[in-house]
Amino acid sequence: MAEGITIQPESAPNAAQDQGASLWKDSWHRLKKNRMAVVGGIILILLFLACTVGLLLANLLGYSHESQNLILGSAAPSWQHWMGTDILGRDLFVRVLYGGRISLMVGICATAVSLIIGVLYGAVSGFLGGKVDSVMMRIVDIMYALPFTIFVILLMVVFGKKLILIFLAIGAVEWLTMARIVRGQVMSLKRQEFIEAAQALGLRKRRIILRHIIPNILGPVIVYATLTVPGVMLLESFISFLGLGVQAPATSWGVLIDEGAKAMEQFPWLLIFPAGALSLALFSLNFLGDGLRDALDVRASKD
Amino acid sequence: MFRFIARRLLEMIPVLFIISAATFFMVHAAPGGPFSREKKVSPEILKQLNAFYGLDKPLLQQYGNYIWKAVRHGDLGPSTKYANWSVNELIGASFPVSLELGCWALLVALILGLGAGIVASLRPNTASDYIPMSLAMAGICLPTFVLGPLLIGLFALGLHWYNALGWDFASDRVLPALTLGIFYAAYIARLTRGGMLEILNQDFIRTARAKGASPWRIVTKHALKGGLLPVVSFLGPAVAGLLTGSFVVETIFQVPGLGKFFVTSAFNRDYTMVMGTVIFYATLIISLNLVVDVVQVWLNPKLRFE
Amino acid sequence: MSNPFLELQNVKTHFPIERGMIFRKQVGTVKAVDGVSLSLRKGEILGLVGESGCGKSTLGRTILQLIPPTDGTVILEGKNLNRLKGDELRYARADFQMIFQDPYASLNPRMTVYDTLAEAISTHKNVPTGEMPKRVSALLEKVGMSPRFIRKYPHEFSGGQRQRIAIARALAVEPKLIVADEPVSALDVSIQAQIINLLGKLSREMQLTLIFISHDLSVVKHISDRIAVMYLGRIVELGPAAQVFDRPLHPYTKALVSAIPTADLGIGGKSKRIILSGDPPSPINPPSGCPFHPRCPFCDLPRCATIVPKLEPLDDPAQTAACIRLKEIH
Amino acid sequence: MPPLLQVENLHTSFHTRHGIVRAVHDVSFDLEKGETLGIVGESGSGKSVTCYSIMRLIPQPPGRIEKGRAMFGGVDLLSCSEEQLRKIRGKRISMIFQDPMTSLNPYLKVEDQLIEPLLIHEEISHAAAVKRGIEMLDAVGVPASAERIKQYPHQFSGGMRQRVMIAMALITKPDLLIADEPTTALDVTVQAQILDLIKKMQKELGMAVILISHDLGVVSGFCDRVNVMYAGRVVESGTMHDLFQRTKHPYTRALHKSRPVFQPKGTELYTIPGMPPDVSKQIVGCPFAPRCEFAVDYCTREPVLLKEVEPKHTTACLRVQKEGLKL
Repeated sequence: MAEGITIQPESAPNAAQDQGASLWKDSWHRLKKNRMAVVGGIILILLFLACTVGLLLANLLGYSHESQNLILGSAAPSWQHWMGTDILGRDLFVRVLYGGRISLMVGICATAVSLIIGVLYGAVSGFLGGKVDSVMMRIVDIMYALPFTIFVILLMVVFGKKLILIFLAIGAVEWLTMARIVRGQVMSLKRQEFIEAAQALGLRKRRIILRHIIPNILGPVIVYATLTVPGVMLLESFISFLGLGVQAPATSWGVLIDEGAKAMEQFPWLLIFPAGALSLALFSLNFLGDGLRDALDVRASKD
Repeated sequence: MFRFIARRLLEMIPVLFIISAATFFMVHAAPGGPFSREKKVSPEILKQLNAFYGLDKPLLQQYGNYIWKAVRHGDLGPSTKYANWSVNELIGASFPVSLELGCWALLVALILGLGAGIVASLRPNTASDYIPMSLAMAGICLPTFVLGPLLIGLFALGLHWYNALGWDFASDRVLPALTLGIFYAAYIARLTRGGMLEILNQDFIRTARAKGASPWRIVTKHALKGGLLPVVSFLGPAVAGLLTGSFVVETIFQVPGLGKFFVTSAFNRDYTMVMGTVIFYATLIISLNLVVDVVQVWLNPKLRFE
Repeated sequence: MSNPFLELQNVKTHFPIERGMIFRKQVGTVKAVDGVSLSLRKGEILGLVGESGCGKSTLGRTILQLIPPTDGTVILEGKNLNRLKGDELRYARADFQMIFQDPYASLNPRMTVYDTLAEAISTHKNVPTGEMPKRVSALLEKVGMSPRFIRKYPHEFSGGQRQRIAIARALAVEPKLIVADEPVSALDVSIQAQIINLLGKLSREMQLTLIFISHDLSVVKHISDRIAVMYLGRIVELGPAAQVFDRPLHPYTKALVSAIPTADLGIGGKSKRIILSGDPPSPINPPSGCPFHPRCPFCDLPRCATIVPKLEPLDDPAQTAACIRLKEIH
Repeated sequence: MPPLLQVENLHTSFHTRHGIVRAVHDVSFDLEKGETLGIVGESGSGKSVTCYSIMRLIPQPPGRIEKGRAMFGGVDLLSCSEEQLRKIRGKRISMIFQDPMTSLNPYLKVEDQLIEPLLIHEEISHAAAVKRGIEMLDAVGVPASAERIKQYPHQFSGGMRQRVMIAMALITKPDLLIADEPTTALDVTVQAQILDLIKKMQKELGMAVILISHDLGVVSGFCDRVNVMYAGRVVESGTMHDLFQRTKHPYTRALHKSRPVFQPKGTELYTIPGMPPDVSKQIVGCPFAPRCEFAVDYCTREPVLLKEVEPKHTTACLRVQKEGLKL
């Protein structure tokens, strides 16, 4: 490589700083410099607090996502009701907070499900390699060819509209990509000399996986997980849009948006606020994910 | 190349078998049946219905019959929901609509997506990068069922440029195509930017600059082929998704496309229709992935000899 | 030399070339190492030289049992390493270690120097936790680094420093044999000398047997007792380092020596340069007979394309070369 | 007559998160028509950045040419318009790079890349350009050129790719060829072939050559004059003979001495203690002083300039300049 094209300023070790800075610390500093990612992170924290602590406070103040006021009907935003009320006279602000709690929970839990399946599957496939790997990857290929909507709907129709099923259904769809990414990472790690060095030392396989492989695939996994959450939330809202999501009086952003879209012409705030909340969350997650990708220096891996 | 395509087509057969079998047994494993909803059906008629559709036979035999008819005559059976309609007829009637809408949406996605992505990659981290990429981010974050009503509100109810609903006039294609295309456009824009940036940082781009090639020549002749590879691999599943229609868009704009069957057939336990749509979709996506692989080999000569 | 320290008997390492997704079929063989016999005494430094694709790295990894040999045996102190399985092999690894080419890839980027070295020490020995920092510091000092770097991560060091850490890791298990695979080719000239000096010093002090792999004859010449030149999976010349360098026997070694770019102004004209034509052929379909014959300036057809040459001495029994025209061209 | 290329006070830096890396600091040199100049230094010495700056091929940002001129045929390459520069790149100044594996476009046929300089710079039909391309491949020793020109780069071996690069660089018969470590990525026996080829082509076309290398040995048999660079500066410049027989800078001497070829077996190899300085910090005095066995106290204080101490032989060593120190 010609110097100047890849610039690595030789930072002479400084006697005053004998404490090393790990790659994680480096990445953290890089992330902090990325304004959009920081803003995204802060918004996410605020949203999260609003949907948990804020909701509790609202409940204490006597606002509930269930309490109806049929006489009031759908009222425009006011000091009393910041986001107005829906057709049944329920306070929309509280409902958005409540829906947010469900939507965020679905996002996080379903991503966790896909993470567990995907990482295990991908790591096993990549680490074992050979025939096992090609069979396992063929299975993933085949599953990619299935229209998942049908299966999610079947699952919901057959087993009822339970929240836990939404996690499982979405997780069962999203793990495919995660498995591919993890497998690709493990395959390329296996070729790295430090893994060979660990083998030459006579380390046990388990130790090589735990100490040398997993810490090094964590970066891409974190990035991809962050970018999966918005996808999952979109799916949840889609399922809700089909009427298969959480059931009244419980609600989620997807359900609220669906209701809002139906009443858009007369009561536009019913669509604007929940759609805004969802889009804000998706924006923040995507910006945070992009920022993490740059900070952790994860290359888009495709194979 | 010829042998490669032939081998891939042959591989398709077992894959389709596996998919159809998995779907068949999963659908039938679920409790209830296609007629359990219509409560007024007497046991007598139910029995007749089941006999008519062959649902009284052992499962394995049902599957055998189904596959036999499908392979022998390309007949995917009668719909259990829509009396007097066969699955073939239902798909045949609705797919052209989805195909047309999908093609328009694909056009929107490619023009907007590639354009924005290439522009952004030429001057990274400047306004000409941030603006299109922020728009792309917005496109990804706006669910279609929000974007659709928004477009209707703006262009149909507000400006009265287009009809809000329907699929009767040429102008009715605009709003659904936009709604469906914008999400894909946003995704393509991001992929294009990433792919182009990676290529533009390669050594051989420096070689081209050292030869005195103009920026235009560098992009079109040296960078585009490699830079579009990630987009191409995304286009396989994306095109399959576009062509088979979108339930959301079809519902919002009242378009008589195929997309709604992906949802309603499962709702209605329309066994044969579920099977039909799954097999149709799987065939489409496998074929498109084959096309994608061929295009990739054409773009990337290194793959040609492997 | 009744009992050699390390002995290789007709070692072969072949890789199948496979096609197909699930039902693989073999469509060819890469003969990376194709019949190598060698013996080393304790404390000896062997330089292993050849161009890319000649199989020198594969041979090094085969000796260390990182790649299983297709045929032949590797015997270390009377122990047949090929026979070792599972845990037996893991325990035996304390005796032989490897140093890699790329110091940027051979250290786990997420582990501090201390973690890396402590892991290596504790793999084969039980060291009380309290004593570990002392051991790690001692290791670092042995490779010429200050122990105050102990809490730092690999990316905070220069290439030369990283290579020192990699050497320290190899020394941590107190091995008897080290294979160093191009340990200096990723480094700058002035740093190369430092690492070569370090390896030479360590092997003298610790009675280490060292196999030093390099594509650069001039680097190897300085540190080695003997030099083995490899071409397409076989050793074509073997002899004392200075002798191989000053009076190469095999036509390929002659070309290698004369290809060393020299700043020989005023030092006096060397023998005329031999510039080989063509590229090194691929080990997938190696030429018949002597693998070097298509590029050899002394090639005599059809003899050279039919007879597989064996290592033979010219006059000094210590220096041997695999060329059937050895006597004719000297 | 003015020299072919005249570089004056070139300063190039990279603005990174860790500060300003001054990769090239006040470099000046002349190059006559047909002359061969070697630039030698370790990685990070600024030898490649110097040449990339002349061609304005450093990525900007983060790179920035801060100061200086590079006059070539009456045009300042550093300040002329992009369009003017493009007319010179590939037509009058060509370049070959270190790694022939990555420097050729893997997506395009060799033919398209080889004749591209002709299509860009000359009024020539495609067929005629292909004919010239085949002739050029013959000239650089690619066998079966008429068939191989239709192939893709990955079907060529490393040595053959570098030959293609050379053919591509020379197809427009440039006045100057810049070769950035053209043999470093190649096998030992192929290195000699490539150096011989460049020499042969230079004789045929009469162009000037700048050869960048980290290896004094590579440069020694090849160049009329050599610039030795350290920490972004030229520390010594002269003929090969000057540099070896009448060395005037301790760094040149150290570089020469640390080559293993020259050292008797069994002794410790000569090494330069310490590491190159961090060029993102301001350097006062001689950048080599902390590692120099001849350094005295004023070496780290006084400003250092390149001065001629013998005809056409310059050094940046203060002690040589002031005291006539013999090395």
